[in-house]
Amino acid sequence: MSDSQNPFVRVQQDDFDLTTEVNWLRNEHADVGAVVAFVGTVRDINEGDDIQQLELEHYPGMTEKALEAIRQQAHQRWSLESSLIIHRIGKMQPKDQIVLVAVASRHRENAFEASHFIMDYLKTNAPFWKKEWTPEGERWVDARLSDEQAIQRWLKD
Amino acid sequence: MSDSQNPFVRVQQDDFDLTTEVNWLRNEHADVGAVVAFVGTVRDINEGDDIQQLELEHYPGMTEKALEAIRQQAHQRWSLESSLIIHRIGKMQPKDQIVLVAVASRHRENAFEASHFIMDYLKTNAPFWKKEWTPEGERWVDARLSDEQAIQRWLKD
Amino acid sequence: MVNILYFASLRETFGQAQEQVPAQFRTVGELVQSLAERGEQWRTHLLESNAIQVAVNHDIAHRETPIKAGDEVAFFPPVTGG
Amino acid sequence: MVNILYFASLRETFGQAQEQVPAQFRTVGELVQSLAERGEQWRTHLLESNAIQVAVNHDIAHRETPIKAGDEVAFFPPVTGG
Repeated sequence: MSDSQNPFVRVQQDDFDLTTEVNWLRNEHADVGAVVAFVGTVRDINEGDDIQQLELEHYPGMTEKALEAIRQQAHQRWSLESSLIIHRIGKMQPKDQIVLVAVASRHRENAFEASHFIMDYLKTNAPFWKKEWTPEGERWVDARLSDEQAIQRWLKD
Repeated sequence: MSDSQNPFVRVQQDDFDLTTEVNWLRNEHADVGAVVAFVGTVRDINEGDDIQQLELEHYPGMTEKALEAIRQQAHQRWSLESSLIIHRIGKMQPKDQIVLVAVASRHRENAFEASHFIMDYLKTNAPFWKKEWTPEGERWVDARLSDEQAIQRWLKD
Repeated sequence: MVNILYFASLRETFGQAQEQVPAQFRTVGELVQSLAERGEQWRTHLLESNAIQVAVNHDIAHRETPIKAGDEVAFFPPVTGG
Repeated sequence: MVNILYFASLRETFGQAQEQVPAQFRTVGELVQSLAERGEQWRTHLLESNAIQVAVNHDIAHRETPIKAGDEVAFFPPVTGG
């Protein structure tokens, strides 16, 4: 299966609609009682500076593969009915949606844990790079130590 | 403020639209980078029996007060931009949406934790009661021990 | 008077959602004791049940919680929303 | 030949997104050593940087990872998506 045929992992310029995606995801399986959806959005301030624009770059092929690997890890670790990752690329403005991670399961605990896990790993393991425009010019966003630390909690259990 | 005027806590018969509510919530504040939305839905099987219909009853006045108290606890415990609880009452069919808990924050960790916390407390502290219809007749749903246990983790920290 | 509300399975068991009783009880416990004297069903579900919850004026209460005229006292089984 | 890709800040620093080099290196380490000889910028950002990441054929790699003709080797800074 080529990455472009995987409807559960999508890297795209287009925006997404939360209702549409969550309904699609939970209708994939009958026995869903819980859906947790994470939406990451463009903040209008970062590191104290006004953000005018954001640009997301990725590594076609490897990015989709990395996202699918993270998703598979989540399905091995928790009992899930279905899950979905959509990540946008290209230029975005403050308040725009960047990423959606949605997980459907029978009971809420698994959906909360798995969606959190997927986001934490996406932040450190999926090849995306952010550039932001401030009044002082453009700059590449630095990786955050807190993102590196966030995945530590998943290694303990 | 009367409960009916609190837009962040709604007990209603009507269904809700995820996109509409999440967009409303995150536009309440400029500096949102993360939204976690939990949607609870009617499962078509419970305790091994087919579920044909579900009915949700509440205690008008006390329910809204309990939900707002849970929401306030979450805001005291985590740095959040805004949060929202919508819980439906009345009759519902399998796959229908029952409850929405959405939390908007600057960074994802707080949104994940707070939405999970609100759902765990809603399950044990908010006066709602479920009746379900199976081929064998109607029955009140029993409280789950696992829901009682779920709130224990929030008492440790 | 004290306004009493019954919810969910309790409402069906007792066949009523609401009633008013004279405000002659100092605590929830005294009120429950009096209601339990109505018969088997009342004693079993209100007095002898460990699971039943009580609220006075929308706040979770217990047997020692005082009640006075005009209060709203609600009895209900463990909650199962969400 | 080996296909090399540069992403994000590395692409801008080196002024190129992609290039092909002869498949004469046994490992990622040998390739990096050769690229570093191009000058200051290359040495600093590829050889002396602790943060730089390497992937061979879409899998995260390290200095000892073998490379062969037809492989795709990508260099990029720490990821910052989501």
